[in-house]
Amino acid sequence: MIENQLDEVKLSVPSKPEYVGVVRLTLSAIASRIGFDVEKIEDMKVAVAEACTNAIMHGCRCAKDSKFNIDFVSNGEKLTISVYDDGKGCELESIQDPNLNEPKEGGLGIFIIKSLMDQVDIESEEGKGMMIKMIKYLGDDI
Amino acid sequence: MIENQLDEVKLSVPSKPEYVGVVRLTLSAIASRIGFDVEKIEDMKVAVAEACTNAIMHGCRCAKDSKFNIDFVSNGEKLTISVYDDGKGCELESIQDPNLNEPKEGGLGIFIIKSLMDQVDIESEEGKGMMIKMIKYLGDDI
Amino acid sequence: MSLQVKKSYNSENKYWYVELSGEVDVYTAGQLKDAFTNMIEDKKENIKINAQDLEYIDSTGLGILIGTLKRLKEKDKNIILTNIRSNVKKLLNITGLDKIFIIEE
Amino acid sequence: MSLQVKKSYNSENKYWYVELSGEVDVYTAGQLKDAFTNMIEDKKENIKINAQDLEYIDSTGLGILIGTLKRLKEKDKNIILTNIRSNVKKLLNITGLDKIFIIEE
Ligand SMILES: Nc1ncnc2c1ncn2[C@@H]1O[C@H](COP(=O)(O)OP(=O)(O)O)[C@@H](O)[C@H]1O
Ligand SMILES: Nc1ncnc2c1ncn2[C@@H]1O[C@H](COP(=O)(O)OP(=O)(O)O)[C@@H](O)[C@H]1O
Repeated sequence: MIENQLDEVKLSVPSKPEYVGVVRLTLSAIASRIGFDVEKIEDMKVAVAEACTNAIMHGCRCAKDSKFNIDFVSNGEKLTISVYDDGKGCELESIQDPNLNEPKEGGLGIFIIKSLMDQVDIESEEGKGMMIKMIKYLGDDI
Repeated sequence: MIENQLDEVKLSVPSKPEYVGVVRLTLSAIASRIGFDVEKIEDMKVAVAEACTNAIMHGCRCAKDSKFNIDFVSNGEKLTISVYDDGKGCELESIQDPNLNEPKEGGLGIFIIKSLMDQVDIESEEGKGMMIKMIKYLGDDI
Repeated sequence: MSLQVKKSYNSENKYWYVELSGEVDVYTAGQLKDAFTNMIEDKKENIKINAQDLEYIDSTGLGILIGTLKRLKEKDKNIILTNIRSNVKKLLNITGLDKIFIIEE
Repeated sequence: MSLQVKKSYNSENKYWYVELSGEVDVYTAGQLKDAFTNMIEDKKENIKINAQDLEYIDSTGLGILIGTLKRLKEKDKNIILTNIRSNVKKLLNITGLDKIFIIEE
């Protein structure tokens, strides 16, 4: 049996809005090298940007040099992206799905991530930051 | 006096040729956010790619999961890019400028980096990897 | 990685016409919000958005559209989106916003 | 982030015509090297490269051009480059290779 080799790219950027675009472009480059099609790359771009936006808006302690991290791990069949910060975290139970009949300005981010990715895990503890791990498969949607 | 804030992006990628393009795209995104013009971005793309190519071709210990690093630090006036590996390193004295009258297939990389960047520092010790630190200024060429 | 907002008021048919091009994300969202706020404070009329060159939008941008629509609804006005790209369309579907805004093909 | 190599042999005037488009770096270099090796093994004649769509090249690609030229020189043949973009031109100037290859505007 051939062992699938894992390729890992690690990225760390300042907790500032202008770096979300940088993360999106890095992701595009990695995903297209791996062989994802345009539609899946678009899905991942939005999902990752949502996670980055959260890290910047909710995750940061607003220290002057606050940063957050994005890890990309690929093997032959999937790309796993983890976005994590060491900010204030939150209680996961408090995050609710949006009511699509009564749209609000906020609260769409995590719902969008879950809709666009094949698998999503969220870990957080108050005071200990947040980590969103999301997976997209190369093959047909599952 | 206003303190110039430092923004730092850290990237770590597998020691494989397919990731040089990923690094180039990340660099482009960062440099264009900072406000560099197209010509300077092109210069930096080549210089960084040369350093990455060296890290992959000379720097790696060829362990299966070998990696190398690229740090981007910007303030209001310049972008500093450091490419470093923990490979076998080399004796810096052995690196010579190419003889432009007698072109050879190799030996152009570091010469090109020095030509395209405003400031270049190289550190290496045999067995301890190599680090190329290069600076490009936002303003007029110095 | 930037956003252009081009707006004009059609006084004959009383609506705002807005061409968006580029990307709406957390970095460019402020620019979009300011544009809509200015428009609404000037004249609270329907806003027709040509999204042909809108390459990317995420929840930050959608939130601004929702907030703008809420203010328009006070006077029974709407947001009309035209020429939407498939990736943007997908997001509107997922979030149910395709039923809140008026989508013209 | 990829490279296309389109080659054809002009048997009337006895030269290879090559259109390069995309990027030559350490990832795509092998593809370029193979193309040149095949051409030379077939017919050792002048190689004319249309570089209009060559967006990027670095020392890995230049090294392949130099190696190819060395083999062509054994039969007094040349590499001719046309329609070079300014960023590629800059590299050829810096490295002095603009004096080794034939550059046609
Ligand atoms: N990185 C994070 N750190 C702390 N809290 C977070 C983080 N990401 C999300 N949250 C919490 O989860 C909630 C829901 O997030 P989301 O669905 O993206 O919507 P929004 O960001 O618009 O509120 C946020 O309001 C916030 O309270
Ligand atoms: N990251 C590195 N690790 C070890 N040795 C290196 C590294 N980068 C460069 N070198 C040494 O410096 C030499 C000159 O590098 P360069 O000018 O890029 O030309 P080339 O890579 O074509 O030989 C290399 O041949 C190698 O011996």
